[in-house]
Amino acid sequence: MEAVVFFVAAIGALGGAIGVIAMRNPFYSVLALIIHLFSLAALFLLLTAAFVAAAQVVVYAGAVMVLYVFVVAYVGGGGESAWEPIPGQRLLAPLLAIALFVELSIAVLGSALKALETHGPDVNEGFGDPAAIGRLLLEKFLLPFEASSILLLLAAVGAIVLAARRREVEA
Amino acid sequence: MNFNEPHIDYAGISPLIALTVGICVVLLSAVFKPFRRSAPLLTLVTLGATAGLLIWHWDDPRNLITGALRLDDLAISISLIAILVAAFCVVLSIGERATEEAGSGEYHSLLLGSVLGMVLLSQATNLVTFFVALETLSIPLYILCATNLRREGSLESGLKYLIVGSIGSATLLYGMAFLYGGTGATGFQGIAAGIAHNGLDGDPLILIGIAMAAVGLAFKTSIAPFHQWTPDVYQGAPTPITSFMAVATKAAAFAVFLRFFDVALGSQLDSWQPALAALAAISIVVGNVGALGQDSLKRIMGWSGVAQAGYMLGGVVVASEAGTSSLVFYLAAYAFMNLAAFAVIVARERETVYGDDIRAVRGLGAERPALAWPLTISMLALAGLPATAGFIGKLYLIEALVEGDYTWLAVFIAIGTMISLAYYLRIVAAMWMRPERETVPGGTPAIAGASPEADPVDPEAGRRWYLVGPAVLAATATVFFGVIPQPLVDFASHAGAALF
Amino acid sequence: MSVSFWAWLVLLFPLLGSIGIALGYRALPRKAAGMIGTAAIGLAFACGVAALISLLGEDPEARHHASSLWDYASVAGLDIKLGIYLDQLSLFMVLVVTGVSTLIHLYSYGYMQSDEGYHRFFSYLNFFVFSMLLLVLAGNFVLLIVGWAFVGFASYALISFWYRRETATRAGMKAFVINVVGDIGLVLAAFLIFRELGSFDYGTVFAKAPEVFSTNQWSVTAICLLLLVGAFAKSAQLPLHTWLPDAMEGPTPVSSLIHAATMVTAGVYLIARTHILFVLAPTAADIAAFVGLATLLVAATIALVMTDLKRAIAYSTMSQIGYMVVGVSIGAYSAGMFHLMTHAFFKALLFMAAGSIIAAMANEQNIDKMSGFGKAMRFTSITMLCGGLALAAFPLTSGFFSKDEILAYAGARGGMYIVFTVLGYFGAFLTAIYTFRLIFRVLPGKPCPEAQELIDTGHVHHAHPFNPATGEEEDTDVGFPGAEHHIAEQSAPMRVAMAVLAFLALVGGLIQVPGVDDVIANWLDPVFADSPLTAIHPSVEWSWIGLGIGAVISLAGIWAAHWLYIANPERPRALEARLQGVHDFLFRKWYFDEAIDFLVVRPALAIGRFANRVFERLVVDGLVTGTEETVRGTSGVIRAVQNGFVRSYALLLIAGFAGLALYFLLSSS
Amino acid sequence: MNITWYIVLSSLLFATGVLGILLRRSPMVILLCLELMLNAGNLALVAFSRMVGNEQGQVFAVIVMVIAACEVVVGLGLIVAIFRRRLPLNVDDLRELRG
Amino acid sequence: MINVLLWAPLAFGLVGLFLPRRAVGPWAVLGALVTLGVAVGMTIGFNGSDSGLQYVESTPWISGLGVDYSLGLDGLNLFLVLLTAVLWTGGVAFAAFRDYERPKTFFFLMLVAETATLGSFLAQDLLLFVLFFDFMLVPFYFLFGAWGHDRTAEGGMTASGATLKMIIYTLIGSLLMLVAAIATAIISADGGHITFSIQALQEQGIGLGSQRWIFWFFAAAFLVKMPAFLLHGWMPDAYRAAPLPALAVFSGVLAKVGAYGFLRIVLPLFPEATVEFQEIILVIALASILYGSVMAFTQTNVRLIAGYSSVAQLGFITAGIFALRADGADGAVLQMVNHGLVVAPIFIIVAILLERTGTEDIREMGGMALRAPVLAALFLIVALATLAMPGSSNFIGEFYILNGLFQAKIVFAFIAISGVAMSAYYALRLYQGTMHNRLPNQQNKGLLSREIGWRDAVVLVPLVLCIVALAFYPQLILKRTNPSVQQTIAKVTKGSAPNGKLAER
Repeated sequence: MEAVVFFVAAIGALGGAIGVIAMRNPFYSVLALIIHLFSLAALFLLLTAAFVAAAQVVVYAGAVMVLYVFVVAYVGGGGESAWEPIPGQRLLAPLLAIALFVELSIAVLGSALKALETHGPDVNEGFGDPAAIGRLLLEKFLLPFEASSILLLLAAVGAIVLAARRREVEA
Repeated sequence: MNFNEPHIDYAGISPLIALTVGICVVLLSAVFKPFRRSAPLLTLVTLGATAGLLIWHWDDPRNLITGALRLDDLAISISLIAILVAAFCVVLSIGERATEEAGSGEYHSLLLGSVLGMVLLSQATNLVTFFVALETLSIPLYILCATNLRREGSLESGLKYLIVGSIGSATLLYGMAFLYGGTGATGFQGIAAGIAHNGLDGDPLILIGIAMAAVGLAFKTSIAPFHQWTPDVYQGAPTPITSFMAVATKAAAFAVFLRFFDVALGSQLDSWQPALAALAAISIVVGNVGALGQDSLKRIMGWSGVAQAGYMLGGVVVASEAGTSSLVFYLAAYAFMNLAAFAVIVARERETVYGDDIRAVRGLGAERPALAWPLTISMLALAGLPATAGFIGKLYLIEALVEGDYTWLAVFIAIGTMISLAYYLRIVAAMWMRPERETVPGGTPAIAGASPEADPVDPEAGRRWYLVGPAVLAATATVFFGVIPQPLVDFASHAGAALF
Repeated sequence: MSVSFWAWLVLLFPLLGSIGIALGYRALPRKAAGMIGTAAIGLAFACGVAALISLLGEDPEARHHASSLWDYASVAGLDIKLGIYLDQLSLFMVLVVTGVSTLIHLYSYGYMQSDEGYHRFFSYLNFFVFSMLLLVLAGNFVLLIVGWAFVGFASYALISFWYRRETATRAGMKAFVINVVGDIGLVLAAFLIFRELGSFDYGTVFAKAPEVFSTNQWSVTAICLLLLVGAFAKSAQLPLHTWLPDAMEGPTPVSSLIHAATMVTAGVYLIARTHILFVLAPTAADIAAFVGLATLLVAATIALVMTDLKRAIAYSTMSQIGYMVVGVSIGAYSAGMFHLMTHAFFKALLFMAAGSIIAAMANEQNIDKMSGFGKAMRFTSITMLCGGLALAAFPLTSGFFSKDEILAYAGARGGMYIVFTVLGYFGAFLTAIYTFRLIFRVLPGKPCPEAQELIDTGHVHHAHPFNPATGEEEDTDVGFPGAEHHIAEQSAPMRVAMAVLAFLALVGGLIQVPGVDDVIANWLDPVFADSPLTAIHPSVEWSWIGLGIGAVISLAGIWAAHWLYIANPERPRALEARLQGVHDFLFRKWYFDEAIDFLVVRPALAIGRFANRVFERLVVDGLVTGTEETVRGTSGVIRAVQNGFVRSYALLLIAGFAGLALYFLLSSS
Repeated sequence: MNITWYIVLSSLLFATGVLGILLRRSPMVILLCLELMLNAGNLALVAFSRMVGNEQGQVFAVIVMVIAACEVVVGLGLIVAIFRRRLPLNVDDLRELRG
Repeated sequence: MINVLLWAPLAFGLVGLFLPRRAVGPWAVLGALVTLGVAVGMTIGFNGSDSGLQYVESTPWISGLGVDYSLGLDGLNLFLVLLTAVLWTGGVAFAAFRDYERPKTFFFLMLVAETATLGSFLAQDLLLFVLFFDFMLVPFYFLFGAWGHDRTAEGGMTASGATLKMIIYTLIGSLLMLVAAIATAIISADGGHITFSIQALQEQGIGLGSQRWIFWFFAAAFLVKMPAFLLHGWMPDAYRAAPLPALAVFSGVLAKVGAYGFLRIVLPLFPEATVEFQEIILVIALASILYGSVMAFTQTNVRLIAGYSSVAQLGFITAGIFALRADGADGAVLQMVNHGLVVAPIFIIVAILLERTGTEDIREMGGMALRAPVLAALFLIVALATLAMPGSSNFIGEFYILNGLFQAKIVFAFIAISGVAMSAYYALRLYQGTMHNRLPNQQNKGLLSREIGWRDAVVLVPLVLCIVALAFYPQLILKRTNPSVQQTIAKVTKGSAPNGKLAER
């Protein structure tokens, strides 16, 4: 049962990812990404990470993607020409991607870490539920948590700086 | 559901608080008309306060907030360097087009944000903090690079930096994931313990993690072959920002580089030492050779930055107290040398139609000695000639390398320095000597300098106190610490002692 | 007053004279300069005499004194003091040098009267005398080398005295460089001596040598050969003689003083001075002797055909020095020195006469253009005749006794040394011929225009000055040899000088007549006492037989010259025509210049050109440009990679990542 | 299911993201690909956190989401700015800086 | 005292920056004179029989790195310091009588250069030496580049190009030397407290294995500086570019620093390696002698004749040092001084001739002596000294060198001495070509020939007097030099055995 879910979700995630890079039109890419995100959420659930999954759906597939859609709609997602100006890019890129994948896999498979072969230890109830995460966020990871909030603020400021209508600067 | 609140040492995090408050205040100053002009001042105040609070903690290391941070002399020294550079950047930004474009308040709050990231990064002892801090450092910079929105180059550099940078951080994140997986811990100490505990010495999982972490950090410190963004971004970004990036980013990144690799991954020394050494050698060669024959001063600084990063990486490679101290010393020296140079570049950029093209400094020796001398000193210092902090820095580094049995890398530094003379002295020659080849008489504007979006020329820029002042100040410091290096040496050795 | 005190004074006066004249070149009037110069030398001579007197007061065996002023350069075991060594030999040289020099200064006082470079001339001339005296008085090999080089420089300076004359400067350069070669020989010899004996000091060296060296040991032979290089270069012996004829570019008094009387005999002095070493290295001695012999004959043959008056005399000088070298090498030390002295007299005289004539000829030196000066210039021709007779060893003249003594000694020593006697006499025959060839060509006969003018008007012909060698106009700013110069007839000082020398040339030989008196031999013998060769003595009878033969030969030679150049003057032309090849060979001086040019000069220049054009460009600059190119190349590549495409930056980044990861995987256990 | 599966999957996603960045020219798509890479990271984190049995990884993942959001915001802001400057929305055409 | 000597020029230079243009020249001369005075004073107070250091000054400078600020005088550097002071006085004075553009900077740099040079001679701390050694280049870089002559017309390089070439070339060695110096200190400290004091390092010594490469790193620096054969590529261009007063001091003194480095550092610190590589260095020296001489008599540019002759001279000096005998080394030191004393006047004379003839090509000169007998006389003395005329101090120098070589390696001596003959030729050629013969074009014969004015005389005459004085009494130098030299040589010949703990690193 679990295996089935995993593979379905995995295929979804992968398919979504491939969709993202394969679609000519950015708009479709965004949609593909949304699929991808939902599948990931499923995987998270399988990994007993309820909160993360939820966040994934709400924050990502919800808010962020909407932002994407708006921007794409604003700037108009014209497809790009098939012509590749950089010699060898077409050839090297896949090779490198594959190489990367292989290397990472080797690292994982070649690792002496027994736990990798397991499903992970049995965890008590409420592993990864909002309460647990919340506690961690407020205890151990208080600082990163606060910091990321400041980061959000800065990002917002940045977005305004970049995208806001220019008030004509004197001088 | 018991919640035990973590103990928070407010004294310890006071610098962070100061910065955060500063960010908000500066941001608000943009909102209230009367304070609009006061943003730079407020920023300087904030930086001053932070520096003060940091110095207050000089020499009493402590762990903060459940091991998220460690405030020790390494962190403090690096943070101070970053803050110093930021302060210079603020001064140089006076009258800079970008500030107007972005709005003074926003511009400066972003700058402070980046500084906050750096301060955090230099203290981070936990993967999460590490990552967050790194992003807090980078994201404002992405924006700041693009703030000269009129100029295509600025936007281009912003986007390039963002894309390549994000790849870097994604890689770093992935590496962190692996390390976490291998050790089940996010704290640096915990990782070290985990490696030992799970008997993962030289395990591929860990090593690949290290590799990815190295890539991420090498990118931030613009080590070849992860350097390619550097020249472009340096050239495209508003010059004050470039000066800030050039030094502060390197400093913070190197700080965490040291901490992460020595504390968390110290046990894997044998596997990462040669790799980093190789990277150092590559960037020394690439950086110096790449800088040859460039015409844009900022580009030259970018390429030379790559090479200098290579030198500094040597300090990480040897993974010794001497190495750390030498690295910190070099960073400090590097800050002064660079600031002197960039101050002059800013001045000439605003003063001439040539922008940052080398033609902008031609005949400077006769025309503006007050600018020519700082630039000259800075160039000689970067080239590691004696009686400048640059020489002592190299001396310190080489000594550390030889002690660490990396003499061959020291020789590399020597050779690199030799190549570097070719372009550093080219600038000097442009200032003091008859042109090498007859130039097309002025007017033909430089690529970067005066495309239609060119900033208006300010013929007085070469006399403005806020440009000449910093230049002279930095140059003086360069010479001073070249002749009386002892104070800086003590400063650096404190930092070195923090880790070992 | 001690002996060495006088000796130091001997050195001092010429030096002072030289410096004084040089510094006062603006202040001093001409006459004053000339007088100071002459006086300085005269005083030196006086001091020499004084030294002689005080030396006579001592026991003959103890007549040698070493004295030093200060450590010149003596550290690390090299004992180089500023020291002199005075004994009979050096004093003898001192007297000859100062004596002749005084007269020649007197002559120059008149001769150079109208020369622009008058002060310079006397300053140089004094300096030369100083150097020569330093050479003969030096107390160690280093100082000897110093004097040796100084005379070389003085001769250079005086040869190229008229420095606007390409020919003169070139000749000077030639002389100097060849002399430097000689110096190097000496220097190396000194090193070797130091290596073997651990000292440069005469006393130590000569004392130690017999103990340290066994006869014909390679090292001592090497030393002697190296010394000979120096000696030959200085004394114009084969093959280092080519500079001497060219040296005639200098003013005639110079030729007379340096290139006849004094400097060129330094080699002879050196061999005599170091005779102990040569005794230990007979091979080297014989080599020296044979070279001397060869020079003697070669030079004589060349002198037969020279048409340039001074050059002819110069070759005769070489030939005569050949006799001396033979003498001192085979062991006839005193005889050699004796000949040195007499030769100084008559050869200086001959040059003076020649100079007087050349002055009258407005610097024309070709004897083909001269004739009839017998009538025109009585005094000159008489003195010239005296000199000629002495040179041709006319019975009872000075040359007659001195030369024959050498040959007699050779005969007495016997063995292969007979060769020297035989060929020596042959040389004497040639000598007589070429000497009187000159005299018969110049003095008798129908006066040439210049001579005629002199007879008619008593007034010297004024030609517009030109350099006979290159034909280019002379530059009279720096002084110029010719019409303006005085001729003996018209200048009292010159007459005095020449008269004295003429007298000495005629009767100078009488102080050493076999069986009658032996002044020089007695005087010098203590110096050479340590040489076994001094034991050999030609018996008085043999000596007189030798003298007889000599007389006959010289008369025969003179007669032959008369038969050729007076009786039937067209005969020489015919001979030339008949023996074209031989004549050319001789006239081209046995092609020595050409040979040296081909063997040494051209290769050196070729190497230089190669180094300049090829090596410097290709290798030295190549080193630079090569590296530069590689660096620039790399830079090109790197900048090409930096192509502005963010995606290719990403590509490189990922590639780097992959590479790094690969490395780590490989390094993983 | 073994954790290995998840990790391999995540690395596959990572590689895919890389590939996308290397091949696509539209800045928006490139941003999406960056998201892919970060998500791959997240997946790995969550998987590992399951493996080691503590939630630190999950927290990390959450924070990464925040950061990713920030990057997106800034990225999109840049895109808008570029669009405003009437510059082509094609990273290959933004190559004034090079050499 | 010794500090005054070292810093006086710099101090004067700095003050000079704030003086009116007109006054700065004389002020600089005053500065040089003061320095000279101090130097003379110290020479007088110097105890000639003592082989050790005198006037020692030593305080920690960068204690963190074990670098001390330590100076000292001994037989090796005493007269080189004096030479420096003398030549700088001459060079500065000569320049002061002419007007250079931007005089303040010019004289400032000149004086900075003097301090740097003095520093490299006085330094008794390895690192301090390296520091000054590198720093010497900086002022000359500006002097040559900014006040130099472009030779593009003659197919040469621009001033800045030439000087860049020079500085890169010479810094190759210097930077390697920096590494080597640090390595020396660390290896010999062997984990203990790091010190760069040359004295201390001598006692500690290092293993042969390390000595081998360190030797070559130092040798590279010194040989380039001299410059030695094959490493002289920078010399022709730099010499043609340089302004003559600067060039006079440059080739008079800086070249010697290289040779001096061998004596001060290489021999005592790396004795085994020195012995091991003796032949190789000697071969290089011979090559320099022969090549330099050959080049010298084919050049037509007077600067280059002098330049290549220095190559040959430095060859002699190196050979003398690497004879590894006291007499050779004594001669070398003496010869360093002598050569400095002759080459500087040559360049000054060249400058004077340049003003009269407007050319540096020997083929276009001639007949100078006519109206300028004094100039001719001075030049003659200098020329004779250059060719090591016996009786000159140069002869004694070469005599000692060659004797040392002869006793040590007879074959080398025989080859080397051929250089003497060649030197006779090129030196005289230089003299005759400028002073004698006629001017190439008859009409203006002698017109260009002008006597030197008192300005040049006051510069030139004292220098020539120094030459003459030394000619009479070279012992003056030899006596004071010998003890220290003996000591240095003893270190090599006995070979301070590396204490076993310092095995290869």
